[in-house]
Amino acid sequence: MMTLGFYPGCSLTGSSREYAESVVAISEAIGIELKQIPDWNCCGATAAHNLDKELSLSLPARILALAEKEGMEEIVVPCAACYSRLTVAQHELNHDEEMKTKVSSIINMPYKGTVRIMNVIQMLQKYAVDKLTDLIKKPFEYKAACYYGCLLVRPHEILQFDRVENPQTMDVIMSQIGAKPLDWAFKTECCGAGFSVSQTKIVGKLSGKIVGDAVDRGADVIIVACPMCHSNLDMRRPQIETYLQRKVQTPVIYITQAIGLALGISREKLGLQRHFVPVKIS
Amino acid sequence: MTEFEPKIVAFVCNWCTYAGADLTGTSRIKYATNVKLVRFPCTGRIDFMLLLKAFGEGADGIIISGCHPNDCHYTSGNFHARRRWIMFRGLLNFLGIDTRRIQFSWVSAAEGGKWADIVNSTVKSVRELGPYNDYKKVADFLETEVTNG
Amino acid sequence: MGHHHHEESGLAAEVKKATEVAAEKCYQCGKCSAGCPVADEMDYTPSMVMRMLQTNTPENDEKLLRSKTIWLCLTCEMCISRCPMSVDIPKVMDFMREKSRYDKKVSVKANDILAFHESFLLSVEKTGKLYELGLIAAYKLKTFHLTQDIAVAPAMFQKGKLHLMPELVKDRGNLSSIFAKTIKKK
Amino acid sequence: MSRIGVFVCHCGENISATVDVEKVAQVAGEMGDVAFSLDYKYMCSEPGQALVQQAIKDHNLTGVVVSACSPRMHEPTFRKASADAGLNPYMCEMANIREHCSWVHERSEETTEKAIDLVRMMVEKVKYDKPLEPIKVPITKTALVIGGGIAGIQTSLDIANCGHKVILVEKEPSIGGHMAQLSETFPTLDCSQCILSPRMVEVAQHPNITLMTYSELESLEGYIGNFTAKIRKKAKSVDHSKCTGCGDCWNKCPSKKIPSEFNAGLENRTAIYTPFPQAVPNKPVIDKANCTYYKTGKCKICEKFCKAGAIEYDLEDEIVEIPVGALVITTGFQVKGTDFFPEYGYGQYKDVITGLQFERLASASGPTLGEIRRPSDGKVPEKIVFIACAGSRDEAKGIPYCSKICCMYTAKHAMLYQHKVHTGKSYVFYMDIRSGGKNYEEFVRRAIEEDKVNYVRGRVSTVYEKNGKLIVKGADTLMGGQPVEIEADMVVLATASVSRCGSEDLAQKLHISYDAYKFFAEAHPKLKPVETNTAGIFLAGACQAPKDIPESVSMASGAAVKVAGLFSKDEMSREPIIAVVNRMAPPQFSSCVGCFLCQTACPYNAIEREEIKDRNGNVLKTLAKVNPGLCQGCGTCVAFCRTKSIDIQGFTNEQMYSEVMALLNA
Repeated sequence: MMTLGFYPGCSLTGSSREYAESVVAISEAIGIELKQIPDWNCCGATAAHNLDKELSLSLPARILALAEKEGMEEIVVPCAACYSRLTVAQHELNHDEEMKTKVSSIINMPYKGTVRIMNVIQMLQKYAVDKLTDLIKKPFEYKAACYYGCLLVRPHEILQFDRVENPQTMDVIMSQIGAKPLDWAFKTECCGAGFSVSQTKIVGKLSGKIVGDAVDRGADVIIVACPMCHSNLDMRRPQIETYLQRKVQTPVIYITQAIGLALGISREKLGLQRHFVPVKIS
Repeated sequence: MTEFEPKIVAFVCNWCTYAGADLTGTSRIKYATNVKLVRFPCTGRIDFMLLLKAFGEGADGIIISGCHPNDCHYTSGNFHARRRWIMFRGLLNFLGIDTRRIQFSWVSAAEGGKWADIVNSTVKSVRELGPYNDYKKVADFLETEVTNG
Repeated sequence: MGHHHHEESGLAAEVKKATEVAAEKCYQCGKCSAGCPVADEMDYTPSMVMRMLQTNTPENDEKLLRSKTIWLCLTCEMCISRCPMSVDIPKVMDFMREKSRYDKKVSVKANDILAFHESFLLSVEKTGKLYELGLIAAYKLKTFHLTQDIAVAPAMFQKGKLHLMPELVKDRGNLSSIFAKTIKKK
Repeated sequence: MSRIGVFVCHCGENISATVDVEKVAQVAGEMGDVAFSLDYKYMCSEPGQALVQQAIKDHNLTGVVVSACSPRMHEPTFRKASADAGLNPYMCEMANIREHCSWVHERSEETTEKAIDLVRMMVEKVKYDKPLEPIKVPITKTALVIGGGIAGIQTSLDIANCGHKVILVEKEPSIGGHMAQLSETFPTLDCSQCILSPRMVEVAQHPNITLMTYSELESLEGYIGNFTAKIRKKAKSVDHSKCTGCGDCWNKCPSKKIPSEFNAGLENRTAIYTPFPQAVPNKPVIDKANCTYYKTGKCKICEKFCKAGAIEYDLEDEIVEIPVGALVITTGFQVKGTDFFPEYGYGQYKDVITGLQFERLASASGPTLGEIRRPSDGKVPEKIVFIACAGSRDEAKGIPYCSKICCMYTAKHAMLYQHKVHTGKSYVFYMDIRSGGKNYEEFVRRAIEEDKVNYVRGRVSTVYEKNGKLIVKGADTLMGGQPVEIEADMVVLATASVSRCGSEDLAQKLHISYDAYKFFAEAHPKLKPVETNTAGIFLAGACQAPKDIPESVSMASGAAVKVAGLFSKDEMSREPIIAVVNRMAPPQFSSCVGCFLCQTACPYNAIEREEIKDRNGNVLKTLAKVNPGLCQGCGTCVAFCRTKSIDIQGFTNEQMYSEVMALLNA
């Protein structure tokens, strides 16, 4: 069993519990113990960088500083939004010594900026790819539309993860567990992100285009790796249906849940009962 | 107190860097007045005793610049220059001369902007190193050790 | 020695100073507007925003700070990822939002969006984390959208997605000092 | 003691705006050995040159320093003027106070001081200048033209028609280049092949032209008038002296799935092939990499069917060595493929094609015989989108420059489409319309006004495929950036023109310069557009920068005149900037000790051994000796010489030391 640092972020303790549950479940299955960063705080999400730049750098810096203090070299950040905020903040501070010093004094902690930040897909690529095939109990034989959203791939110069147009990393993992990943057009279009509460109509439209294209191309399931994307595509399904003017039953699940199913982990342990659009696949 | 203005001599080849510096002018890109160019047919022509001489005469810094590897107008002069520079660097270290005072670079005829950058960065770094006063040592060395090869 | 120094003023100059994004880089190809998911909702499309900055007039600066556009930008980064001149529009938007709020010029049409962000940060300031129930409550109070999502919340409770009580960061003093030194300073 | 004249140029205001030229002239006048100085508005003008000449005579000058622009610009001008006034031309030097001073600094005392330093430097150099005599060398009156596109064809014909021999080398099996691939040409819409083919035939039949297709330059040695080119003639596997070009071989060849280069991948060809029916020469070669026989040792079907017995599998590459006096490089350009565009589908959508592919579709000799049909299903597109500036003017993609030809050919494409598909709708997404050229703007207006092509000013963010359509997401920036979405049947990308792959290697073989995008560099952007920095090597066509047919042809004729001018004499003068080994009175003869380190350093094998013998033939001393015909004056030997016995005329040790001392001891 190896141990990695873990930053769940706020959503994963609340509205996206099932993502955390499934991340922990499959990590266990592949022999990884996830250790939470002690006393972590919110990354600031969209709100902070919208309203105050220094705040948007300080909140992630506090998290990373705590991880450093704990001696963590690598941390897993499943939420794409947190992953993006943490990585972007680390990048900006590493390229601006003055700001780095300033932020260190704001958070009142030493900050080096050396922690390696991984999203769940990177964790799987690094620690699970060679084991995964052997662990599969029940291949996930569905047509899957892998939806990456914005925050996993952009800004590419900073994240350096996958290619920016028509990314493939999730598709590769999904085909490894038996799925047929679809070629589709909306892999990296925005779902409406932080407008989930404040602009539900826009979310209905943007997410509607995404769900619509996936369904048109015959998707059995939409695979995500971001709680914001998930809640927009899942919880905002009524608004999506209003936009599309049709009923759409296609479920949206986290990549970790899909893997969990393939590894034979129970639906409850993966939190599949927590979705708004019922997940009938197994 | 006025800022120290270093004297810097640039030894450049006619085909690449001299032409590149011409392009800097044609493009009206500005740079510091501290650097003055001496035109050579090729960096391969640059005799490193000349560099010692330049230090001996009061240069605070030197730029040597020619064609990129493989782009030498004369096939291989720039390779010779580079090889000699590596040897010469050893000699400078032996003499206790700070090798940061010599900037070795490649600037092609198309790289007017790069030339300005090199001039400005060299002026900046030599300015930080301060005036070069150890040249007497070099001059002595020139007199006694090297004159007979 | 040196270059010509023009005294630069206006919003474009402020943008450049704060973000290093030069408005004059934009040559108005419109690729940003073509790919922007919310361009059709905006009062000024992203390429138009860059053009307005280029005009460098107080009128256009004012229009930008009072625009709905800056609050509609989702920071999805599609524009910059395809921009041939690498003009970082999302950074410009962040800067203009921040300034618009501090200068009290936020468009009334963006009230809901701002209310959400502020409620969000309030929750983070008070608890250190996002307290979703608290966020929704604060948002409702700010916007009077009292009945919005009335069906969603019970379902969320039922699915175990909402906590009644917030999780708290232990070192809350540290958190409130971070807020005091940043967003509350101005 | 020298008597030096210093002449300071204002260059209109180019110098005088930032440099106090009067002061420069005045301070120069006070320098040691300076007998005369003045400043003048335009030194290079006729009255300016006359001033120099008058001063040489009046003041009996022994040296001249013209303090003006770069010597790369006007050194020949002033050396000639000096020579005309009776001064040895190599006693004239230039101080570069424009490119290296006035243009790169603001007006200030420092700038003027620097100009004075640069003048002082050259005054010191002139003191050590020695009269030199140009070297006479013979000229080989054969030109080597590399690249058989329209530029190469034109320049070859022009040189050959002046009565000189030309070797035209083309790496493909046929000449013709890109022009042979085009359908019709703007702005006249005449058929490209119809105007090109007669010239291709003329090349093949011209008594002064030797055509070497399927051949490439291996190496080049020598210098202007006296180059030696090694050319690799790739094995064609077909004896062209026997082949009748009947076509039995390619009709029977079983390897039929090789994407045709000529048809830009829209059609396949066989392993034994001619690129297109009008090829010159119209005889096939075997593409060994794709031939079943070469891959497996079995097949030989072409041999069985060849009635002429022309197939020879054992032919090997041949390297020929040819003496030539000049070269014209006409290797052209290439276009980016659709795979260069992630946002337009990475080249995966069959119906997203390049402009060059569209040319093949529109061409009567193309895969669809000139009907516009989309590659995926052969359907005639009802809606077509053209995207201009695809990759060009795109810093993020590393191609910030304008490809120049796309505006015009895109207008032509849209027009051809409208002519062929009357019910069709065409859209052009563009940023600017660059139609500078005779009848060009009128042509674009015709596309818009008469042929009803819809021009939308904006770039396309993305293209994706759905239900057999291509969804094009663009914006109309003349409508404030309003998004525009078009469901198209086909999309044509006017992809960027870039330098030919391998051009860097070729430049290094030729020792010519190239720019940041690997286009070959002209000697001067305005006044020497067809010359390179290497004397005797000229440029024509799109290998220098993207350009259209009329421009390529004019440049080709320009280069031909340069070659013909060179060949109009039997011998030429070369700059005497060469190395010499010093000589002294016996018994020393020279300070050279005969170590021959210089020989190891010389890239031109120009250092020979000279034996000094007494009357009885006994060798007294062995010295290094420079062959003035071979020496190119790089001076590497000088830096290698431990005894300072070898020196380079015009850049002597004395001169270089004096320049450095002048700069530092102001």
